[in-house]
Amino acid sequence: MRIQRRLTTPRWLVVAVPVASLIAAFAAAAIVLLIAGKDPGATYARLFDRAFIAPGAITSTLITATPLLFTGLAAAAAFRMRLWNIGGEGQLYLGAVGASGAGLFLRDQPPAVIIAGMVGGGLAAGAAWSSIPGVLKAYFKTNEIITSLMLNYVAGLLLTYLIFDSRSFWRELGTFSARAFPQGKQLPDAATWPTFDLGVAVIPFGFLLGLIAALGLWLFYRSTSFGFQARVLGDSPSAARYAGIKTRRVVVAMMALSGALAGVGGASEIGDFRHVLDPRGLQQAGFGYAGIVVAALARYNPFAVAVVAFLLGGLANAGYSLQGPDFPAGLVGVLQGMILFFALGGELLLRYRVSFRARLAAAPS
Amino acid sequence: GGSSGGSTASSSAAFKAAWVYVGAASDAGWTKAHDDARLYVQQQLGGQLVTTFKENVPEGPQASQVIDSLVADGNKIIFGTSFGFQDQMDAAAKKYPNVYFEQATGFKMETNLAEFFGAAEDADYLTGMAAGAASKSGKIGFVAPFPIPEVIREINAFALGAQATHPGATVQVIWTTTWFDPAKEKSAAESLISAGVDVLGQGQDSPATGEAAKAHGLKWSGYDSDQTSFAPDQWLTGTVYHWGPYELTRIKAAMNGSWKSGSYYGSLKDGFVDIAPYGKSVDASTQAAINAKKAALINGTFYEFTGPLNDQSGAVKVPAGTKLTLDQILTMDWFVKGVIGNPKGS
Amino acid sequence: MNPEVTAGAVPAVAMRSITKRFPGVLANDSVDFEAREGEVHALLGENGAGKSTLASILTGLYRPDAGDIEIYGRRVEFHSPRDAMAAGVSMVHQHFRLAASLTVADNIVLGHQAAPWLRASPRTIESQVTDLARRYRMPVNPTARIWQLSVGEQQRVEILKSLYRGARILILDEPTSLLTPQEADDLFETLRRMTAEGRTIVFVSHKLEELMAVSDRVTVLRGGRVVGTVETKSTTPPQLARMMVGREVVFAQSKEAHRMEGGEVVLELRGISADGDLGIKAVNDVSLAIKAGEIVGIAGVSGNGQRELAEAISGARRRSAGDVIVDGRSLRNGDPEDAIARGIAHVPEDRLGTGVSPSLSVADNLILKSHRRAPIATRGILRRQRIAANAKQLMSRFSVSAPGPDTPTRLLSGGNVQKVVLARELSSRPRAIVAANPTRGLDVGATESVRELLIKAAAGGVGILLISEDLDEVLALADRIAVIYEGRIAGVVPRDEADVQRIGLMMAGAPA
Amino acid sequence: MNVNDSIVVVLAASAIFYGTPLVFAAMGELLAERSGVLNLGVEGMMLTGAVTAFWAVQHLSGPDWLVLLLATMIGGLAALAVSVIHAVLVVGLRANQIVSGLALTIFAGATGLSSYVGNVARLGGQPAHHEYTAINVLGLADVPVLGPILFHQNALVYASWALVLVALAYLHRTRTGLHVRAVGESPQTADVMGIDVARYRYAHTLAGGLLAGVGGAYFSLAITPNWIDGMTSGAGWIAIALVIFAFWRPELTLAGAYLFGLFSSLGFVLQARQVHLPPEVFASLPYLMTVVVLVAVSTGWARQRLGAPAALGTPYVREER
Ligand SMILES: Nc1ncnc2c1ncn2[C@@H]1O[C@H](COP(=O)(O)OP(=O)(O)OP(=O)(O)O)[C@@H](O)[C@H]1O
Ligand SMILES: Nc1ncnc2c1ncn2[C@@H]1O[C@H](COP(=O)(O)OP(=O)(O)OP(=O)(O)O)[C@@H](O)[C@H]1O
Ligand SMILES: [Mg+2]
Ligand SMILES: [Mg+2]
Repeated sequence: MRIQRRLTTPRWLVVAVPVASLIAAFAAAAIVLLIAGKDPGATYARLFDRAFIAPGAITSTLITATPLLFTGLAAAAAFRMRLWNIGGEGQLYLGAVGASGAGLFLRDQPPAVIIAGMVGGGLAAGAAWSSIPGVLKAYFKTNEIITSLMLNYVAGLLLTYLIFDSRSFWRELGTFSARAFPQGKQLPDAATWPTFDLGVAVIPFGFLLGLIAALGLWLFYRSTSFGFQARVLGDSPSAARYAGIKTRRVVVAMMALSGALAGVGGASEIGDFRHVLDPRGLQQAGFGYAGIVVAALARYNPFAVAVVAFLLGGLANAGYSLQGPDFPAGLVGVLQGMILFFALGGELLLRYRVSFRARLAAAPS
Repeated sequence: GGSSGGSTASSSAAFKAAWVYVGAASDAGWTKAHDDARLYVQQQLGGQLVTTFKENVPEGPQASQVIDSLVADGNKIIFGTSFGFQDQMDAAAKKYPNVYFEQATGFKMETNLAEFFGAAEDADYLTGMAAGAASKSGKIGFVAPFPIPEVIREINAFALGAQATHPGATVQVIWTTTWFDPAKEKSAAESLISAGVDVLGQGQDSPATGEAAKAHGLKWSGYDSDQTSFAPDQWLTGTVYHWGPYELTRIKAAMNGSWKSGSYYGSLKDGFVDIAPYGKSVDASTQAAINAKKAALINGTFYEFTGPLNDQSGAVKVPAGTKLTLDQILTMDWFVKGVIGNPKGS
Repeated sequence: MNPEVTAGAVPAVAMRSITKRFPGVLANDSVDFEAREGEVHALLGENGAGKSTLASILTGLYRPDAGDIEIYGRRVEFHSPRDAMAAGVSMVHQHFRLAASLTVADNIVLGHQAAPWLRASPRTIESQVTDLARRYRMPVNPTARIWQLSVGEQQRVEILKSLYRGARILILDEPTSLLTPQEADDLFETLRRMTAEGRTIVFVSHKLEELMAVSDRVTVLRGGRVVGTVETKSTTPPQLARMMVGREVVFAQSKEAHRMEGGEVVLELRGISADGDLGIKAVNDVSLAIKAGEIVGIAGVSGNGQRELAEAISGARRRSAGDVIVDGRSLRNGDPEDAIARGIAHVPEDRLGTGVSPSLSVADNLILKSHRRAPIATRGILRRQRIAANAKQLMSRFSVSAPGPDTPTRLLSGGNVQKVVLARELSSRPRAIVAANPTRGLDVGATESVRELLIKAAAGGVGILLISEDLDEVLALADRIAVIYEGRIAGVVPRDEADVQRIGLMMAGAPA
Repeated sequence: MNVNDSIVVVLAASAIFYGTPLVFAAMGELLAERSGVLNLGVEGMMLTGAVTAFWAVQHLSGPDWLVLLLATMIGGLAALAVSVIHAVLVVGLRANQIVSGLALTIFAGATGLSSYVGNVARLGGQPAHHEYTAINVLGLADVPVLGPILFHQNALVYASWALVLVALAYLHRTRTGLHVRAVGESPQTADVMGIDVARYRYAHTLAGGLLAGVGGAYFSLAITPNWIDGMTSGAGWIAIALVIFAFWRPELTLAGAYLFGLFSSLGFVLQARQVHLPPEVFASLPYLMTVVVLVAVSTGWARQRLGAPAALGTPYVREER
């Protein structure tokens, strides 16, 4: 096999390859299902039904797609310039802390003020958290993969501390139920983010915010001087320095931007769905890690992130419908992993031209 | 199709019941105890019932999705098995008035949402008795997840039980800040061993504490389900939940339409909580003493949280003759005398 | 040089109808090439003519799309460099192939299959390497790590590698471009010793004088095709140049001596020092003043601090001491943005790595330095029409040939990448230009036009610091010539008084 | 009190005990990275090793040592099989190494393949039929101080020491070891020197999988001899951090692993000694210390001399430039 880099990628391939990868993934997964003794047809029918077709399916899918959209954008923003921020998980937690803190603090304000405060709180807290690996990267050249990952664990412990082991501002101490089992303070009703009922589906405010963020990110990279600097730095650090770009500043700012996006995702978790800072549920969901996968499958394109987040949200949502006594949760992870592998493998066809050639006679020696 | 539908049988006439688990059905602890109950119920009702479960369900909005999907599949009664599902169960109860919801651990109720949990502390007292009797030095260790009332009251009952068989016994607590992380739990248990304890108890969901006990030749009492097999020589006994019989009656009630909401606090008497079979190192006289206390707890002549009870500093917390109320037990945030550790954490 | 070799004997290398296509380029088009045993056979051609490609095919690194290779008359098919090596063919690449973190000895024995499974003790290998180095008079320290060596020393390691595994056919791809004249002479000496042993050398270069001195025959490539093969004895440099370029070449192109005596100083270096990448002082107390309209040349052998000097001026590298003064005011240390804002243009040595952002489009690279300012950006928003207009205008003014302004810059040929850099730098209305090896690797046509652009800029009142390892270029363009050696200015001479011999000695470290 | 129960001895012994799976996993990652392949799927591979090794001890019979040996090998081989996916994607198909590694963890990790296998084979809630127990070497276990630390550990601990020595000798004393270093440093160079870059990368990615599997088996056969979904709880990630931390050197990897082992028990030991701090502070120690040490090693002198294999994470395509 010989592979050569393509000069340009034909437009049709950009669409055809992901679609073909997906089909191949489902075909391969069908074999796994057959081996596991399941009927692939029925499984897929149920998968698509529960993800996108059944009454309320899209509404359900959006519940998972919304945080994935934000963490996907967070990863895309950073990965696009080769900053490997895998701390979206922790940044989302911090965003939830910031947003619930703001919501509680502003509880007596009009809803618009509370909601704006929550978005701002989530954004600021997420950005602050991701700035830690950002600053370490910029000033000490510390590997951001590991630092951002380690901070995920610390962020999880911080959540636990705030609700389980301290008398923090976030913890409910008054009610009987909360004295029996530690809980966060419930946010006021005015802090509940609006939803938009389109009939076929109920769109959470956070999802719309995420779409706006996707547009913003696209414009940022395309049309702002700062986005231009980030693109240059991502492509060639030495060219960036040569061009007078303040590389450290851009690294810190881009990490902060990435964390801010994940942080708004955390804010949406609170404002759209949870209405209380809930340390366990947030940690169990693992949106931060899934967001990286979303970004990768979307090839860091913000609009594609929205599409992929929706599809993977559906897959996750329908995954619960599939599992049960005869269909262990693990098999769902196996299917999801296979889709990723095929999507990744398919990328090769976008970047390289692959040709096969028989080996001729062996060389003399 | 039945297989892809994720149910154990495909009879469409059968009544459908579902369980929502926070962990993996195979966790050898909390979730396994629930899944044992599901299997028990299934076995009791045979073809009349179809059961299913969803495992590793995160608390929060994803739980709502799962419940929606279970309702869509035709389940008529749904058991939530983690405190964190309470809000979603409550919301679902409002949304689906024709479905019965049963929430293990919690407080919210609706006409179609009931709560159930059990007085594990009574069994903990008995487990503590076994631990006290097994201890030579009177120094007992306890590996505990989080400093929260549910755990604190169990530790207190355990300590009181230990002191009943070994006057002056102390119970040293280590907080792991995790419900479930076997390696951490084992390491926590070992730190207690190095601090000089000679018996271990636990409030964790995995048998890792028992592994530590086995490695160091100590006695051990477990939690959640019968864990004898993990360290048979170390095993004393342990607090166990039998969720099955309660759930069976509830499902039967749901099937014949007599289901009523309520808040159930199961007891030794109902067999809802119990102690696991004794290990071989619990001698006959200790067994007899424990059995006698168990009988007294069942017939109401004994209650562990009866004054005088002193707190860690020795100050009287519950005067002689006074019994703690259920509310006081449910919000307990102090340790009885003899417990070493900080009920506020660390 | 080896009189025994006769035309009738079986050639050491015979390549027939070799064709190799890269995406968008036909690098070798039906090339026929033959080298006789014991000769030095030069391969000559402009930049991009396909020399390295042909050589890489001969060493099994690239697979030809068509064509045959025979070694000593036997048909071979190389699937990898290992196959070629087994047949006795080895190559010193234009871009060195050395593992920087390994020692010299390790690099030399790397991949050598005859080596025992358990490595011989480092000392044994080191003594072997030392012996070999002595035999071919190429001293290196076998325990040194590659990153500690000068390029000249790295070159020697490359050759020793081939000798160590007993290569009978050795290909050298532009081996002298980084050597001092003295080092180059030593290399030619070594090559003679090797041909005397019956080895065959394929010598790739576009330096005519050196080919005349070292080779027995020359094969000339142009645009991927063979123009012809000639005996060195029976040809002349102008004839070779004509074959190579396809037209008559103007050799000398020089600037009128600077006449604005007493013109204002636009760029002044006052005692600047800077450290290299390894933390060792690379620039040592350099002082120079460049007047408007003047070209000051810095001559020196690569690795004597030229790159660091250019970066210390442009702000890409922090100075450990000294000041850079532009129009009487000092530049902020380590801040390229300040240098850009104050009118210092910089044509860096490493064009693709530093001068442009390779994956970005030509249009984007043309605004690399002006992307913050009006008219390209207003309030932080890029103005796309203005970027497009800028690209269109500069591409036609500097005749950048590219499929379009949106083409990723890395796909351009070397000369066009250089033009993009120059277009951007010259169009920024600089006060001074720091140009490092601006014509290195360019074909004659491109070289002509770059030199013209620099001369025109100087005529327009810009001060130019021309850093070049090509002494002829410095002699042709500079009004004054400063020689740099080990980070210090060894002396400054006006062009009229310049003496090639003396400058050569200064470049090699002899006291002025 | 016996000196062997003193805090220092207890901590040292448990640092080694809990650090050992990290030695295996990190050494595997080190080999892969030395050849230029970054594999972020360590967690998934460890869990695969844990579940399959446990399956093996439950289904094989024979003398303890034989079953454990076979089970450990089965765990290693299963993880190796999983690492083949990563190898094919990144070496063969030149996929992004970071994303592929993450996908591997999703595929094989908790709620993935390892969980599926454990559930289908009903491995949960059973004690191991065979397990690694501490060996009293030459009866020296009770020697003051050194006894519990060095002479009373399980067989895998001793195997890990041998592994470090073998890895050291391999990388620095054998021809293939030299080639690996060259492939990770400059695949272009290795290629022209006749070294098959892809073959080396495949081989070392798979070796990395094998060792990660053994590290996983340590969890299910030595630490808590039973199988539980997700039982390595993050050790795979720590192993990856360790490699950077240890400058890609086997001997430092061993030291680093023990340092982590120490951090993971330090919090509990301090708590047991009545040091009052929120438990989360202790729990976050390993993570915070990782960050601090990484910052320390990434500055100044160390970075210049001991950096990552230069080609780490970059695919190699011969005819590309
Ligand atoms: N492409 C990139 N991706 C991620 N980080 C980068 C990139 N390029 C540079 N950096 C980071 O930016 C920081 C600045 O690098 P360096 O110190 O070499 O630049 P500098 O020119 O001194 O910076 P400044 O212009 O602020 O003085 C480093 O920490 C480096 O890791
Ligand atoms: N790996 C490659 N991928 C794509 N194009 C290539 C590759 N190698 C060479 N080319 C193209 O093939 C042509 C011939 O290149 P080659 O390197 O052989 O030239 P050369 O004669 O050695 O030039 P130079 O004087 O710069 O060394 C050029 O157009 C070059 O851009
Ligand atoms: Mg070339
Ligand atoms: Mg700087």
